[in-house]
Amino acid sequence: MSEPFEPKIVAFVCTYCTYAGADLAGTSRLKYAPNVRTIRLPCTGRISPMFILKALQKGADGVLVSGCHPGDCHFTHGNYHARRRWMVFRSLLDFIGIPPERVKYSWISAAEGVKFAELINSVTEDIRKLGPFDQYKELIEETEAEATH
Amino acid sequence: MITQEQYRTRVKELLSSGTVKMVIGYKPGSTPDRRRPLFIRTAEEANRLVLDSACITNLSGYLVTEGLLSDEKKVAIFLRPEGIRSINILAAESQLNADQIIILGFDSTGSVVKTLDGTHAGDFSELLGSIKQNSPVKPSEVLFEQVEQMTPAERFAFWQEEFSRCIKCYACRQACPMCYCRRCIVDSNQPQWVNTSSHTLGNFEWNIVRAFHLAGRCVECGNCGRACPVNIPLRLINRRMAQEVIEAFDHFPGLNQTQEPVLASFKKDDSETFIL
Amino acid sequence: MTKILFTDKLHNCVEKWQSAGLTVIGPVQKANSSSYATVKNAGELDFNMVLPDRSIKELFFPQTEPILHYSIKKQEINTRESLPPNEPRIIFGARACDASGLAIDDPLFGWDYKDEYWFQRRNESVIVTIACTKADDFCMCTSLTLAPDSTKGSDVLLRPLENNKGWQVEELTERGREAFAKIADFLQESSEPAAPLAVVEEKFDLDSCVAWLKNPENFDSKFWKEISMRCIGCASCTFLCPTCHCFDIQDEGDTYSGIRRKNWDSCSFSLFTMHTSGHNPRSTQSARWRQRIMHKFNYFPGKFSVNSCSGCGRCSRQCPVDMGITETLQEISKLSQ
Amino acid sequence: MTEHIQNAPQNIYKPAIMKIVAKHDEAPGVRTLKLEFQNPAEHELFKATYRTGMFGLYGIYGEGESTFCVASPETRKEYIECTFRQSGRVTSALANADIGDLITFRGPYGNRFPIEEFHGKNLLFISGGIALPPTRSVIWSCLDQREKFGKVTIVYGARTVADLVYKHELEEWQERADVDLVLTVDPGGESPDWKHKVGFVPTVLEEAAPSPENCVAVICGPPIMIKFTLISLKKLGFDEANVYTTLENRMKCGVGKCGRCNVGSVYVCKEGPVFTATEVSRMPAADL
Repeated sequence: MSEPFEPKIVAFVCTYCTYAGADLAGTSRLKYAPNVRTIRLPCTGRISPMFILKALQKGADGVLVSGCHPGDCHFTHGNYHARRRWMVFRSLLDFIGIPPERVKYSWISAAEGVKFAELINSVTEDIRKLGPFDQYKELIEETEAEATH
Repeated sequence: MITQEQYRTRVKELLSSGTVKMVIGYKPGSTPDRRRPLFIRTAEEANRLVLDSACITNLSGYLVTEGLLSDEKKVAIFLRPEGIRSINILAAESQLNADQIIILGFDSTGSVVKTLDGTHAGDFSELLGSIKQNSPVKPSEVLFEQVEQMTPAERFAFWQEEFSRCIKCYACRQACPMCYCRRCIVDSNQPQWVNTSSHTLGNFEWNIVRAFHLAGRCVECGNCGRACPVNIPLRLINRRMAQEVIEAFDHFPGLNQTQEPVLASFKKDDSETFIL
Repeated sequence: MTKILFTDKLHNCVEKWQSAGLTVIGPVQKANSSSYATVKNAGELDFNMVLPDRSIKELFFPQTEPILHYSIKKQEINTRESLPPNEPRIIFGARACDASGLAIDDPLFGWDYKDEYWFQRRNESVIVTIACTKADDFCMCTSLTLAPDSTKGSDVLLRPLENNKGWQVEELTERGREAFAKIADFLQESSEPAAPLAVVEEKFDLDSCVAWLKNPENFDSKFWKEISMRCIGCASCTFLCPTCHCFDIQDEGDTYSGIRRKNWDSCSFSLFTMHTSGHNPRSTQSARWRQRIMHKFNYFPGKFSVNSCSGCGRCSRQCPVDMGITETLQEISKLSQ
Repeated sequence: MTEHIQNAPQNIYKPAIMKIVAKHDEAPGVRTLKLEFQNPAEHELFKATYRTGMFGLYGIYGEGESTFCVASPETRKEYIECTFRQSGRVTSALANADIGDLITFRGPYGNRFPIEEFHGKNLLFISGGIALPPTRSVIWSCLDQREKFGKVTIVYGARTVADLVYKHELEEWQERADVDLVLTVDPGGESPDWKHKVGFVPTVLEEAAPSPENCVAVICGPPIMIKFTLISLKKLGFDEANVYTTLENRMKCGVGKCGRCNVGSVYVCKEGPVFTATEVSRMPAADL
């Protein structure tokens, strides 16, 4: 019997809004799926697409990036810049054949503890439905293989 | 041939009058269909120049060679419209002063070469504007359409096959006028974001990073694809990115020197349908 | 009368070799690019190309390969060496330049310290070279004292018959004889004549080039700057070269586990020689191109008595700016006259 | 060099594991690590092959390997000492390693100083900044068998007083009656209580004016110092053949395969790192 698939998800969040929202979810004792590993960054503007790619390359099945709502950025417009980048990056992933649905984007403010918990649950469910990211996993295995001819 | 003669005369004038210190053009290559970049500094050398439809390489990358323009002297360069767009982007990104560049513009249809009127990058804005108008938003290439119509899994398999051949020789990067970074992200090792190994996983990483860094900046001159020694159809990715930036942000790279880099600017009402 | 392998029997031969446990490798055209690749059957082999885009080097010295796997737990480091598996193979349809290239690099990988990654694969491979009946503008084996039918580095030499009917078989080494003994049933004695070899014109006078390179005065010649001005500093020439052997050792992983790998590297990259201090002994592209030429035709032969070039012409054929060894040596030929 | 072939392990790229048993900060950003072999067989191999002048590749898994000399002398082979400046990826990781941590070592590689040929001769050591470690290996090799050599003179300079490395050993040499130590710092680099010379190494060397008679000089330092020191030595009457130096270049394999350490036709990793000034003068200067 194989174990049911539990997706591994990496969340890159900004410290001012989404991380605070996650904190609120925690202090409010809201329960949500334990599949997400959260990495805190100063701003969504700091979340280079490289990070997303790296997470997938290290075996993540899905990635979530989240920050302040438009207009709320602590650095005034970091999230506006990020939004453009994500837009283009999504279509790039799609064209390369990496399902863009594996990467989720959201705005969550410091007050939205409930939204955070719900989002994590829904993202986890979505990724669970997509199944493990086998295509990359196979490539990872290939790089870990012994010397061949 | 007439165009070539006109330009040879013009180059002689530019060099003998001391207007420019160097002219970057083309000379015959090792086979009849190849042309080599040529750098000349004296009027006597002007007859070595050739100009015909086989002159395809976008030479603008040479302009950002370290030290070339630092003496504030002028350089003349043979450019197709894509090359002129490159100059605009390089100027917009503060990599060069467009006033230092004398453009010897040309274009070709079939084997016929025609001159483009203008001296500085700014003189071509009308032409470039009309190119934007006449370029289809969606690339019209059979292979492109085939890739678009594949399922994601098929597309992944397609690129896996293509990228598995990549040897990370970085010819695509070196040939690209937009890849001017003195230290590319793949050459940085603290931290080492991109590993140097060219296994398929690493090749995906490199090619995705390359394409992303060129999104909204690529003028589709095709230097990268021609440079690739294993013939990866890099143009397809670049075209997809070009399509994205024009559809999403109405951005056609290299129209003029004041154009803001599309991924370093924003509008408050940019689309965010994909955000949860 | 000579031994002949007829084309229609190649299918049987490939099967026979495979059932004897040999991996069969040969020139394959795939997705707009060609290389030496493992084949399932003879139909995949393509003998029409002049030579594969990628050289035979990668079968012996791959672009990236693991050296060892490490894992670290507290005060304990575990490593697992990763040597290539023992897997005999036959490379059917090598070009003479490629096979020679392997022989050229043998002393380099073997001097003093033996590189097992290279030699294990060398020892397990039977190289069956097909003499060239076609050449293109970039082929230059004859300028390097080699020829379309050079036997250097090969275990068997096949000479094509007219109309792709088959090949005359010339077994050169014990290893070659053994491999062809396995398919003896499919060989025939015949007096069928061989097709004429490709005519590869001599492109430069090697001796005068070498003499010019050896003259210390020419080390600082302005020629180097002129010839390499348009070099864009990619590694396409070095990576496709059958004899370029430079590599890098890189760790991929983190402080807990990962892989130490041997990756191709190139003297045309500025980072190749860059010191941590920022000092770079070869700081300009012209110094790097000079190093490549000097290394191939002056330094390497000084050490190993053989030029580090087998004349495949890939460097010139694939160069994004149409440079290459051919042009450089042609220009040097002119200078030295 | 046949000894390598007989003893070489199968995989020439597999390093030995070393434990850090001591560390010492020499100068800002400069650290010495004392390393001990974990595998007796590897230690035996090292003892059988190591001679002063040879170098090794020190590494940390996950970061890579970096080349520097073995700073401990051939007369003390129970351990390895290495001194490095923290600057790149690997040296930063090495600098962050603690006592008890395990690191990797590959070597010893390269050629050596022909110390037997120095017997009965006067010795002059000239060194600058972070380049004292290779010289120090020779110095201790000679001081540990002091009776075999004549007069020993050491000229060592650094940019500032703080940049002098092996300060405790400098004191020790200072106190020894059988060693002449000349210390100097660049103008402006002296501290208020600095009692030694102020000036660049070549100038100080010319002032000290050691006799070239029956004397061997070993110099090691940044390229610019070597260049001017060689001129000074010539002025003092030294024969190039009696002047030794060690070169360093970026290396990856250490065993003459990877191709990056070449200076002209010389593979620094195999034919060096120790060269006589005569040999260096034959190399293309542009490649150094």
